[in-house]
Amino acid sequence: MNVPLEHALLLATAVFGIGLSCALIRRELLFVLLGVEIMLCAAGLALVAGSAAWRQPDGQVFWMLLLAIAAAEVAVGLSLLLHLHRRRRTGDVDELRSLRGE
Amino acid sequence: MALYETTFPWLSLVLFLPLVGALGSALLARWPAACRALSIFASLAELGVVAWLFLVLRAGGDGWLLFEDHAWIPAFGIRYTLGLDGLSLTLAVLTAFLQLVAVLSSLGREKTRVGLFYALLFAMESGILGVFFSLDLALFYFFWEVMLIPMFFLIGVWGHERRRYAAIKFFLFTLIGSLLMLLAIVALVVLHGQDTGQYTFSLLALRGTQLNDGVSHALYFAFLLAFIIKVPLFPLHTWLPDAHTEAPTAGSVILAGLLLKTGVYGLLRIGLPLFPGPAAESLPWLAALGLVGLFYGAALAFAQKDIKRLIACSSVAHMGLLAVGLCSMNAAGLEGAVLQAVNHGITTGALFCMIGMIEARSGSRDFERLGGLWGRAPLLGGFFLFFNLASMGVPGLNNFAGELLILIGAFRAHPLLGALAVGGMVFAAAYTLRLLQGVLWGPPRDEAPMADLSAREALTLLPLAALVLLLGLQPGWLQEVFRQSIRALPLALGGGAP
Amino acid sequence: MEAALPLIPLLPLLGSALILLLGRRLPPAAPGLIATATVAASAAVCLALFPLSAGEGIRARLFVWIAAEGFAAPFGLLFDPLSAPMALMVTAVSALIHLYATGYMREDPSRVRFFVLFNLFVFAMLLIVLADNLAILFVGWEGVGFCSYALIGFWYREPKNAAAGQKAFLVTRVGDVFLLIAMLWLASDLGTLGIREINGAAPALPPDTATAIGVLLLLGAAGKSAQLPLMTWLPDAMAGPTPVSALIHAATMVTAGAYLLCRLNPLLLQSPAAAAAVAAIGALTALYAALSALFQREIKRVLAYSTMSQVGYMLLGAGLGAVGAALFHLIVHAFFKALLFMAAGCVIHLFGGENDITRMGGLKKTKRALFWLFVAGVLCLAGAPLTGGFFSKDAILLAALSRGGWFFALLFGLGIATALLTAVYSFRLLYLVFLGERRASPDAHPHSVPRAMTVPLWPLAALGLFGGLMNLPGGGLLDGWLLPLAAPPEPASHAAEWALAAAAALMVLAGWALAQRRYRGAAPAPETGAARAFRSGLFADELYQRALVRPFKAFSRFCRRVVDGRVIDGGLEGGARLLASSGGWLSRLSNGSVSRYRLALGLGLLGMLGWMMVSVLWP
Amino acid sequence: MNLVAFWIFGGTALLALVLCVTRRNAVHAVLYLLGAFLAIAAILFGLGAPLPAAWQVLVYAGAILVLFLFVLMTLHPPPAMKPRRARELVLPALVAAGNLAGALALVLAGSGGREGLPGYVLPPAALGRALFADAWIGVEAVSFLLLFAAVGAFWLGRREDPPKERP
Repeated sequence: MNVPLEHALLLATAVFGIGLSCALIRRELLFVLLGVEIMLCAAGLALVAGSAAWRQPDGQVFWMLLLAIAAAEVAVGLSLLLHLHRRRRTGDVDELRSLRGE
Repeated sequence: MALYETTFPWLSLVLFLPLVGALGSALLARWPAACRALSIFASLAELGVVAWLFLVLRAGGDGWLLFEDHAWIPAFGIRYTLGLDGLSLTLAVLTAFLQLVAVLSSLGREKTRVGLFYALLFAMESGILGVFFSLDLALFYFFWEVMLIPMFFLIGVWGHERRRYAAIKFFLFTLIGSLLMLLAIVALVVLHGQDTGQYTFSLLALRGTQLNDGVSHALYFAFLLAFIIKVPLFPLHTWLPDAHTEAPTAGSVILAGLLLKTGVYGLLRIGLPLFPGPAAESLPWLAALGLVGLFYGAALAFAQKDIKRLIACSSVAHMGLLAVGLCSMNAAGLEGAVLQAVNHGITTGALFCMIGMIEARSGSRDFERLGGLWGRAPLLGGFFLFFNLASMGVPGLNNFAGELLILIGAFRAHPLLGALAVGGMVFAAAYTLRLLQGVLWGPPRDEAPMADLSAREALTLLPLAALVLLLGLQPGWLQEVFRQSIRALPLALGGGAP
Repeated sequence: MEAALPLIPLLPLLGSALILLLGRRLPPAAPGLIATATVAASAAVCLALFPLSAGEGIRARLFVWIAAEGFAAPFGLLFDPLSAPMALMVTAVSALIHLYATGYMREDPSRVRFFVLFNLFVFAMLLIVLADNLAILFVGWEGVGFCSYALIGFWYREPKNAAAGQKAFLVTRVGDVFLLIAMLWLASDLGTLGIREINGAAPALPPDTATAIGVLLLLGAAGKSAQLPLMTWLPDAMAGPTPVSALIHAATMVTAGAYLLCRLNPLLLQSPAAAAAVAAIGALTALYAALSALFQREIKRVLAYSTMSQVGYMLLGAGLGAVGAALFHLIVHAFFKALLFMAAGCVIHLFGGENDITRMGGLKKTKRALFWLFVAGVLCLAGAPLTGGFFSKDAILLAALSRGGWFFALLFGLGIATALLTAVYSFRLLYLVFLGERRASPDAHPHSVPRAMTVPLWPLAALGLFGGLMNLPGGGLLDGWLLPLAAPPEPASHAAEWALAAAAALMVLAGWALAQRRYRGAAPAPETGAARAFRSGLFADELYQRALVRPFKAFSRFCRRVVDGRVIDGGLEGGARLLASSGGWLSRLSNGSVSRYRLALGLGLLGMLGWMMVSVLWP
Repeated sequence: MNLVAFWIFGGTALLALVLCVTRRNAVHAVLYLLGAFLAIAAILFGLGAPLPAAWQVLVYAGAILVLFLFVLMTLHPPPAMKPRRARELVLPALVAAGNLAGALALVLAGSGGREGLPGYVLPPAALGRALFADAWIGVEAVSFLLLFAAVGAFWLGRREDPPKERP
């Protein structure tokens, strides 16, 4: 599939943008996790595109590692969500102010 | 090069013997009695070795009396170089002697952690000796810093009410100065390296570095600042009254007797020789600061409410006069300054011991609660009067000998400087008489019988009194020891009319 | 025999050390006896060596005290025509006063400390007299200062006494500072401190240096001899025991200043200005002190001001270059003033410690012997004809008269006026204390005075009265004796001598008449304003207190509180506080809200992208 | 896979993502995300990465999103979605837009001009060899990561009974 690298990167960047905005804007921890997930997926996409462009397997090798990282991240993220939900009855990120200190 | 080609590392022995004492007393911490016995024995041993060296080497010679040189960190050109000449020999004997006095004066009066107390004392002694012996700037800096840490804890743990404030203030003052010095040392070494291709920290080698004017002034100022804080000269002296007042007796004795002299020694050995050009230019300023310190210290001392703080401020005045002697840059002034360094160590050390004794008996150091001590403890009063007379500069006692030489040197350097410095004598009398009035004379506060000097206390004070008299009547024998080494220092020795 | 010279000063030192070490364990009377014995022995040695001191005298050099490159201060003693008579006088009078003190201090518990200091004082005084260089003289100078401080404040339980001692020490130390500056100047210019070498090399000094050194020496002497402007300490020094006043503040210490100026007379005469200043200060102090003495109430303060006045005469003599006359007056004055002080001690003892002469009187009836002794002293002090005082004061006035010139005539006038006033206040003393009816409260007073206190008075009275033989006008023994050292007085015409003698006698008679009319039995008049002014020495004390002492105390408090407290420490602690507060500002940034952290992450990313854009798009 | 197919899948992925991000209901969001992942899997396949594409479907879509759903289901009261006030949106939106613009500008500016490369396909065997021969260190490291994540998830997720109520 002779898709020029720029197009692929363009797509990856767009996906990354959406993921970032979701992570920054949405209030709920769930959507932050989703945002991160999307960003990771965008990165994966860029990696594979690179591998295709330079004809090297490394991109895809990294993609596999990235996959594992994403999985680990989700596992911890969701358990955090569970923990938060049990303790505070809410998924809202801004509720978490106990570190404020003063 | 050494006068005596002994291969036995005498200097290292003298340097590390106190550490043995430190280690011993730290280990024996749980048995205070054994700890005290060990401390006395260790300080006596140290004094014995140094005194023996003094007797053997005092004939002197122009080169180094003893010299040791081993590689330490070859990568940076840092060598473990120790040298001993008349000047450092004299100060080493003073160190060993005051260490014994400090140990004797604090037996039984250390409130807590007896073992640690003596361990710190000995560690500090080793640090001070290191400063006096080392000829390698890195080694010098190492001991310069090592010296502070024990004193910081001595003040911080065994001090009086405001001890933390005083300890931190003391540490910060000296640390800032020495950090600047470290910077200057490194810069000097690098510049020297670039210039001659050989990177070395050795003081003797670094003396020859050619520096352009601006840099040498800057480096000189950094060194000067570190030493001036230690001396202390006028604006940078405020740590001294606090540190002295809050330090335990032993701490004050060592602080007044030795730490102040490391500043003077630094100037003489390192500061002035390394940068003769800028040094010559800075002398008038140093003399002016010394003079201001002389009068300001006296005025400060006069207004104190705490007798220990009064004596601490008097040290500011004495060291101011000493700085004037140093800046006169002629044989009489310099010899007077070094002699005065020893005298001040002995007299002020003795006074601090006595303050400790007075405080132990009357429970307070405040003028309002003291008075009429003469009637209740005549022997204690007698010694106190004797040492105060010495500190006031009554001829026939030791301080006068030093002061006379300093005044002659100062007068020869500049008549006005000499005349003003003499004026300081009146103010010295003013605050000393106020001290005597407050402590000895006047009606006794309460008629409770006060224990006169105990045998141990008398044993501490007698050698001090003997030295005060001996140096007062015959300072010549000590001057001979360091006369040659002062002349050997590459200072711009202005002679002036004989 | 020559080797015995160091014995003179060392004997009292030995006595002092002996008493200090053995003091407590000896029987009560022992300290006094040891002290008196050592001083008497020293006097004997002095007498024995006296003939040797003719001409060049003998020198002893024991060891080098302080030396540096180009400067040496050896411990040397010089026993020459000037120092020999002085040493003899000091040791003789001290011996008598020590004897008196054994009686005076019999009941005092701290006798040991008294006699240790008393002997130490004699040692220090002898150092001044016998020193062959200024360094050793300075040791004695300061030693004497310390002993007077310790002895004035002897009864230290009374803060007032200790304060008086402190004041004496400080004021004299101001004088010592000037002396030390003169010494330094001489050391650096002439390269030596030896007295004989200085006098020899004096002509080599440039004139203005000579004047400056002369003035410095004058101020140094003024400090020790309680002359203007450093005189306020002497009246308060009367707080000490009477033997102290007799020895220190009459015979020896106060005359040290005059002795110094006599000793360095050749140097002083190098600059006429300095010599004139010395003479002027002497004359002025004489007048000022005589006036103050006239209105004093306490017997010892009268004598203190009288001493100040008589030492003024000695300075006048020294200033005129009449070393012989000055030394003559010094020695005779020591005799009769010591006598008067000791007699005053007896009087105070008899009136049960009462000092105020207005509450005495009528002692003649009960103590006839003491009365006649006192009369002898008063006659010498007033300068009655044929007494020692007459001849010595006359010699000085003759020197002033024969010098010529309006300035010295003025000084002569002052001298004569002071002579009149001296006569008045001395007879006033006699009338108020011994004659008239007894004004003291009649309760029981001790009727007898210990014998040891009266015995020494007799020889002093004799010496005072017949002291004149030592130096009769026109080529007296003393002038001849001093020939090698000091120029002989100009031979004045006989007519001038006789006229002056007559004038002096007239002054004494007038003084007596005035005193008799004023104080014979009349009730003491209420004190007028002027009288009170003179009684406090023209408020000199308050002036110094307000002009010097209080500002210094304020300045030192200012230093402690403001300069040290606020400026330096304040500055440093201010810096520390600034650091701490800025730290606080940073910590508010991370306030624990997750959304703020997310935003920070985003910003960080934005920053990186921005930087990459810049480096990529605009290389 | 020519350009048109690429952008078809790309477009659908973007659309799905936008919808996912803006949903109020969590489950709908996850489902939209599922759609996006499948589209991306197709693109991966197109870019010559058959194994990754398969794993994308299996792991990303199959495991991770299913886990999301699973967790969502266990939260009895579904997490209440409080609307965000517009005012709070401004700054994060600006930052996100800024990043997006920056990245796009970088990509467009740095175009290497390699259009129309012939298809490059990496057979799964080659990928496997590369993975376990050359990059075995990465695999080991990642395995550690997974282990820690498992422990962490287990510790955080365990049920304290009774759950301590903290303020």
